Amino acid sequence: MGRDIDLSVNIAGINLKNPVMVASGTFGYGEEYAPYVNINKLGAIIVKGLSLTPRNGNPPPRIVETEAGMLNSIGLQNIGMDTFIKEKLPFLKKYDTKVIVNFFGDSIDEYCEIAKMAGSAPGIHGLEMNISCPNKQEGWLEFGTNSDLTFRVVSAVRKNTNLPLIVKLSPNVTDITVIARSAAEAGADAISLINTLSGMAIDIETRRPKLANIIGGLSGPAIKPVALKMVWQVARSIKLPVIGIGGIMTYKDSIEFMIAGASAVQVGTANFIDPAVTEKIIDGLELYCEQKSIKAIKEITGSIVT
Amino acid sequence: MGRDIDLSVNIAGINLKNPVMVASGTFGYGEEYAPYVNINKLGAIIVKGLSLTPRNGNPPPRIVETEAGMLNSIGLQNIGMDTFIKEKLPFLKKYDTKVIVNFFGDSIDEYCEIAKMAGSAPGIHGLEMNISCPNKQEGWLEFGTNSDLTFRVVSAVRKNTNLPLIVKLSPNVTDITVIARSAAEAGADAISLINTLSGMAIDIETRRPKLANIIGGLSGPAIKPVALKMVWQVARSIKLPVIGIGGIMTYKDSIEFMIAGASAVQVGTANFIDPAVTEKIIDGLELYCEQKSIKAIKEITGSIVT
Amino acid sequence: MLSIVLKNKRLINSYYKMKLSCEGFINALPGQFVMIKVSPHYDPLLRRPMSFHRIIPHHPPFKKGGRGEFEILYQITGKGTEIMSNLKEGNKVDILGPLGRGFWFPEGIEKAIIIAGGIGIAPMVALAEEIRKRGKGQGSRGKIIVFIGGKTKDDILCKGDFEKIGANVHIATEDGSMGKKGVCTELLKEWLIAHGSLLMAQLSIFACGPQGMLKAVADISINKNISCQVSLDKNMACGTGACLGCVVKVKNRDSRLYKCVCKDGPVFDAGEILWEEI
Amino acid sequence: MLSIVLKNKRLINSYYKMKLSCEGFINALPGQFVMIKVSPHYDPLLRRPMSFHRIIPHHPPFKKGGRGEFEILYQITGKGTEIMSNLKEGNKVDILGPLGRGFWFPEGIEKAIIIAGGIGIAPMVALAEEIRKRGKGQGSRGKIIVFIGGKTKDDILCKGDFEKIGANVHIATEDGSMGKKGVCTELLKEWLIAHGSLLMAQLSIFACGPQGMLKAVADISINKNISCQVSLDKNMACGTGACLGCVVKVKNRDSRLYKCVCKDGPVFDAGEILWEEI
Ligand SMILES: Cc1cc2nc3c(=O)[nH]c(=O)nc-3n(C[C@H](O)[C@H](O)[C@H](O)COP(=O)(O)OP(=O)(O)OC[C@H]3O[C@@H](n4cnc5c(N)ncnc54)[C@H](O)[C@@H]3O)c2cc1C
Ligand SMILES: Cc1cc2nc3c(=O)[nH]c(=O)nc-3n(C[C@H](O)[C@H](O)[C@H](O)COP(=O)(O)OP(=O)(O)OC[C@H]3O[C@@H](n4cnc5c(N)ncnc54)[C@H](O)[C@@H]3O)c2cc1C
Ligand SMILES: Cc1cc2nc3c(=O)[nH]c(=O)nc-3n(C[C@H](O)[C@H](O)[C@H](O)COP(=O)(O)O)c2cc1C
Ligand SMILES: Cc1cc2nc3c(=O)[nH]c(=O)nc-3n(C[C@H](O)[C@H](O)[C@H](O)COP(=O)(O)O)c2cc1C
Ligand code: FES
Ligand code: FES
Repeated sequence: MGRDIDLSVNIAGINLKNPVMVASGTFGYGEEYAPYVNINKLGAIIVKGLSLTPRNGNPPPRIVETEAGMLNSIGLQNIGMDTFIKEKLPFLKKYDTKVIVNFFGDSIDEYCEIAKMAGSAPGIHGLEMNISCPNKQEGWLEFGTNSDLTFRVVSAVRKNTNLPLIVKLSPNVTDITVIARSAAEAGADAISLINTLSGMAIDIETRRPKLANIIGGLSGPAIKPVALKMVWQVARSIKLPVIGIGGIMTYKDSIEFMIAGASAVQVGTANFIDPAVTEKIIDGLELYCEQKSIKAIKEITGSIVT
Repeated sequence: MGRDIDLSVNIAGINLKNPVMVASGTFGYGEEYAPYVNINKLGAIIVKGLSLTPRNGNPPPRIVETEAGMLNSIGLQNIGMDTFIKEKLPFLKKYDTKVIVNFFGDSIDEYCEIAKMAGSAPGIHGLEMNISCPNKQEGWLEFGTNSDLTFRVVSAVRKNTNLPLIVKLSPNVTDITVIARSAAEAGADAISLINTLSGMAIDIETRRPKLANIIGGLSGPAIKPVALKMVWQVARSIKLPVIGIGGIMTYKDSIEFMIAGASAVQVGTANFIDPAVTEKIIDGLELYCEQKSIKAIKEITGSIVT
Repeated sequence: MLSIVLKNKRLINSYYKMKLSCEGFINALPGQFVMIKVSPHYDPLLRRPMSFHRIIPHHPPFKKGGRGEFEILYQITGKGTEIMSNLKEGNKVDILGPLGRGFWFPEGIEKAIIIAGGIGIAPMVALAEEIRKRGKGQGSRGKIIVFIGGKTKDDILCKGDFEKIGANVHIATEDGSMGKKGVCTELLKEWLIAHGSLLMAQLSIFACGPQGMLKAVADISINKNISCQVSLDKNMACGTGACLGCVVKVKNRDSRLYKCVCKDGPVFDAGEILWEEI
Repeated sequence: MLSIVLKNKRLINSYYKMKLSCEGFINALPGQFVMIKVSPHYDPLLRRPMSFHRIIPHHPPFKKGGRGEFEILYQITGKGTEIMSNLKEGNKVDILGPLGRGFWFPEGIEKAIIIAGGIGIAPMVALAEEIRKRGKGQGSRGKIIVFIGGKTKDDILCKGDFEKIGANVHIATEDGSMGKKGVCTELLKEWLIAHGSLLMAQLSIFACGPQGMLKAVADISINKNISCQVSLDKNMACGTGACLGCVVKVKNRDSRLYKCVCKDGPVFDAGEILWEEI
């Protein structure tokens, strides 16, 4: 198959061999899926969201299937930056793929602290800030639902790292372009979107929420139209590269996102259904380019005809 | 089947024989589905959104199927209030069900004008304001995405009608409870939610949006978790009755919404898949009550156990 | 309405024919259609529109109430039709219909011209059978001329069905593997030239197929002033006129800009459609 | 991995047994499971976890590479299992596995006690066969005691399978329609009292079934200090430890509050689980 098709993309200064990454929280720390997918083939791995210290996450039940989607309320369970660097990063370094650390904090300080730690750990190629987390210090308002808070937390992190900095946006906002612009002005190198939509499910026998946490995040094919629309909007309104996420199951979905304006994509829930899905997507992208006589995949970014 | 189960609910002063209505835009003006469903059995019919004068709507293609959902960009095509009252209302009056007029305008004046017309047309039992429409006079900002605009348009309509007034909310906002509270303070009698989520789809062969209007509204089972969560949030934060809408396909879905806090529900996209779905839902509600020894369906509203 | 699959077989390549039975009589006209829910789950969510390919209205009742039977002819083009192709005899499918406005039969017609491209042939067998049944004047007994077009010979379906009822069949394929090389609208043009002595008012054209083809047929008919009906194809959600999703722009006669393909059509007078904006 | 349905038949009521074949050998242990994608569409979206009911590891290769065969035993409880029940011989299904940590076999065991409620019986046949194969000391040759519980006699499955390998089978049904009236954990208690002279360290309990039952078994085993393994059931998304969706609270030994049922289990030492908060 077409050796001369250039699948590489550069996002925020990170050179990816292809635009297909695995989304945070859906691929563990890489190890879990190593038996099922050729990790060397991936554009990048975004690891499960890390905080400064380990977190237990929410009580179970934590997942519910919904129509063409799923709700999760994992609650950001993670092993903490320290343990990640000591125990997981060495494994990931063995592979020829980029490692991007997804992280979050309760406070601006915590965000900055993690960014600093990442900067001094060789083998981390970039950072993805998850700003869909409540700000403990200022009334639990989610960073990512407020443009001022977004600006402040992103600028603060920017001052504390030279690593490529991706900011991942929450879709649960009135106008996502406003938040994207704040992140851009604050010094982000790229924007990724979307995180999960807020959702809920109820057991009509017990009248209890199906998730112990009551509310969870909706992901999977169900949310694809919403994600695609937001990617299109953001890509039109800022100059930074945009990474498309949300319900991508096939190479066709990936291409929709790229045409809408994404420079790269992340595959989340689809990994659960088919651990080798990313390999298939990468092959599909190549085939698409071949069939359409596209020399470099980056040409299709933003090529929507309206 | 259990004659002694009381399915009736009172919403905003309208007595419904049961809590199941058909959602605006998914049941035409009633005639279209008359051959397929027993209209006398319905709690209420919400007619296709009406404006002061007829509208042509958006160019086709106007609908796209998505995973467990569909996008539409009908663009509020309608025959206008006048023609509705003259040509469609007489037909609806023949049935023993409540008729609720869903309406919208480009300006606050247009909203008020329609409300006045509805007040003087016998056979209209209530109004549902669709505030997911851009305000032509003030920068095309959607009424329903701004709490101030919401307050202004709802108060203005309130001054122009004595009919029960339901305000239908857009889900495309950061905090739907803020908008709900504005509508409540402005004098709404009930709140219905959700309208469609903004979404998009792209044809990867032509690189064109699949909808001529580029963006459309996502409905169907895909959005149910999002709708349910918003209904729960709003029902907790205001005292008015709440009408749950979004992805309801079965009586079980309806019960989820009622447990979450809805006093009644509207069935939309499901009508397309099964025109008799509302009858089945009503029978299902009765059966559920019977099995759980619930005497009156209204008892389950807000009975969520957390 | 629950309907039972009586037969479902592949004809060639991605083309299939399914025979269905349902309680009560199917009182359908050629050009009308059903909406099929191919699976009880929500992916795919919407019903799929399928034309009546053959209508067998009065089958001897074997249970109380009797039953109707009909056939559909379909092509696998996506997940819905893929699922349909896996249905087996005895499986139940949920159908809604008959829906829409079918073909009509102008008075005083001597010759009926049927022209179809690809899977557009599906409703035309029912149509030809109905014309044959109605007889002279109402669709022209004995004088059915059929033009079928397709990419290659495997896309030419139902030739035998038309011949069986005595129609005169002309074929065009893009690769020339069957009939004339080219498109069937060219055949139609040539035929009309060759039969220039006919009174155009005694002809009636019935067309179904891809939009480009329909537009070409409409052009020809409007030019020559021949009555012409086209069956349009639009994505549908409800099939009943409720959602306003399937509209087509019409020449603004009665102040309505759009009509619904599902309810006002799918069959339209070719002169009514605003072809420039389709 | 694409797997072929060799057999799929209803046993009784909503209980079915399916035999599957897949390329390559299945190197699975009892208690492990596969995740099945029951349809290629997105409703239902997630794979469904199913235990190995019987493992037939070394089937004579008929194609290059050879193939493994295994059986699953399942109950229709929703749309996924409903779709599974409609699969026919020759259909292909996508499986992921073997997954998880299965049962293990403590040294020095004289008698293996298997206890299962309802569909919890599914992995126990593979387990009993493995114990039988391993022989004395490693699960106790000749000394398998099985307790099966169910609502009614139709919920008692696999009795014959256990008897065939010489196990001693005790049955309890809630309505008394088969065996003793009551729950199988009561039978276990009575048996332990009757066999009070046995060395508890030479017994090993293997349990699978509803959470309430597992908790009761865990109580008994902890009380009497008998080694006890339980197979847990949690909703799963990935089945591989990646999503952290299927967690269960464990007694805080190594500072981890939660473990994954899919990867650290589904089989756990009963003493490890924080039963109060399950
Ligand atoms: C009135 C009418 C009659 C028809 N009769 C026939 C027939 O007899 N035989 C036949 O093979 N086909 C017929 N079609 C086309 C047929 O409905 C589509 O091919 C079919 O819906 C495709 O479904 P899919 O899931 O396989 O494809 P997908 O592409 O997966 O479908 C995705 C969505 O697009 C819609 N869609 C896709 N293609 C079409 C299309 N061409 N027309 C309408 N909706 C489409 C589907 O309904 C669905 O909502 C007819 C269409 C109409 C409007
Ligand atoms: C490790 C393991 C092994 C299992 N082995 C078997 C077996 O051998 N035979 C058998 O009949 N069942 C087994 N189960 C339970 C089986 O997975 C569920 O009954 C099945 O997933 C239900 O799917 P459904 O679509 O029919 O039900 P639905 O209720 O429609 O499923 C909806 C969602 O809930 C999940 N779900 C529902 N019930 C369960 C459950 N009890 N456990 C886990 N997830 C559930 C489904 O996976 C799905 O995501 C096992 C479960 C686990 C965790
Ligand atoms: C189980 C699960 C865990 C997730 N954990 C994280 C996380 O730790 N950090 C984060 O930024 N996003 C997290 N996400 C969101 C995904 O990275 C992704 O944005 C979202 O699922 C939408 O993509 P998808 O539809 O392809 O899954 C998680 C998603 C799932 C399903
Ligand atoms: C084709 C279509 C047309 C609609 N038209 C209107 C409308 O005119 N006014 C309105 O308030 N909502 C309209 N809606 C939104 C529905 O009333 C409903 O809020 C939404 O579809 C979510 O419910 P559902 O998932 O049950 O369809 C429309 C929805 C669809 C699918
Ligand atoms: S498909 Fe709904 S109006 Fe035609
Ligand atoms: S199912 Fe994903 S971690 Fe267990």
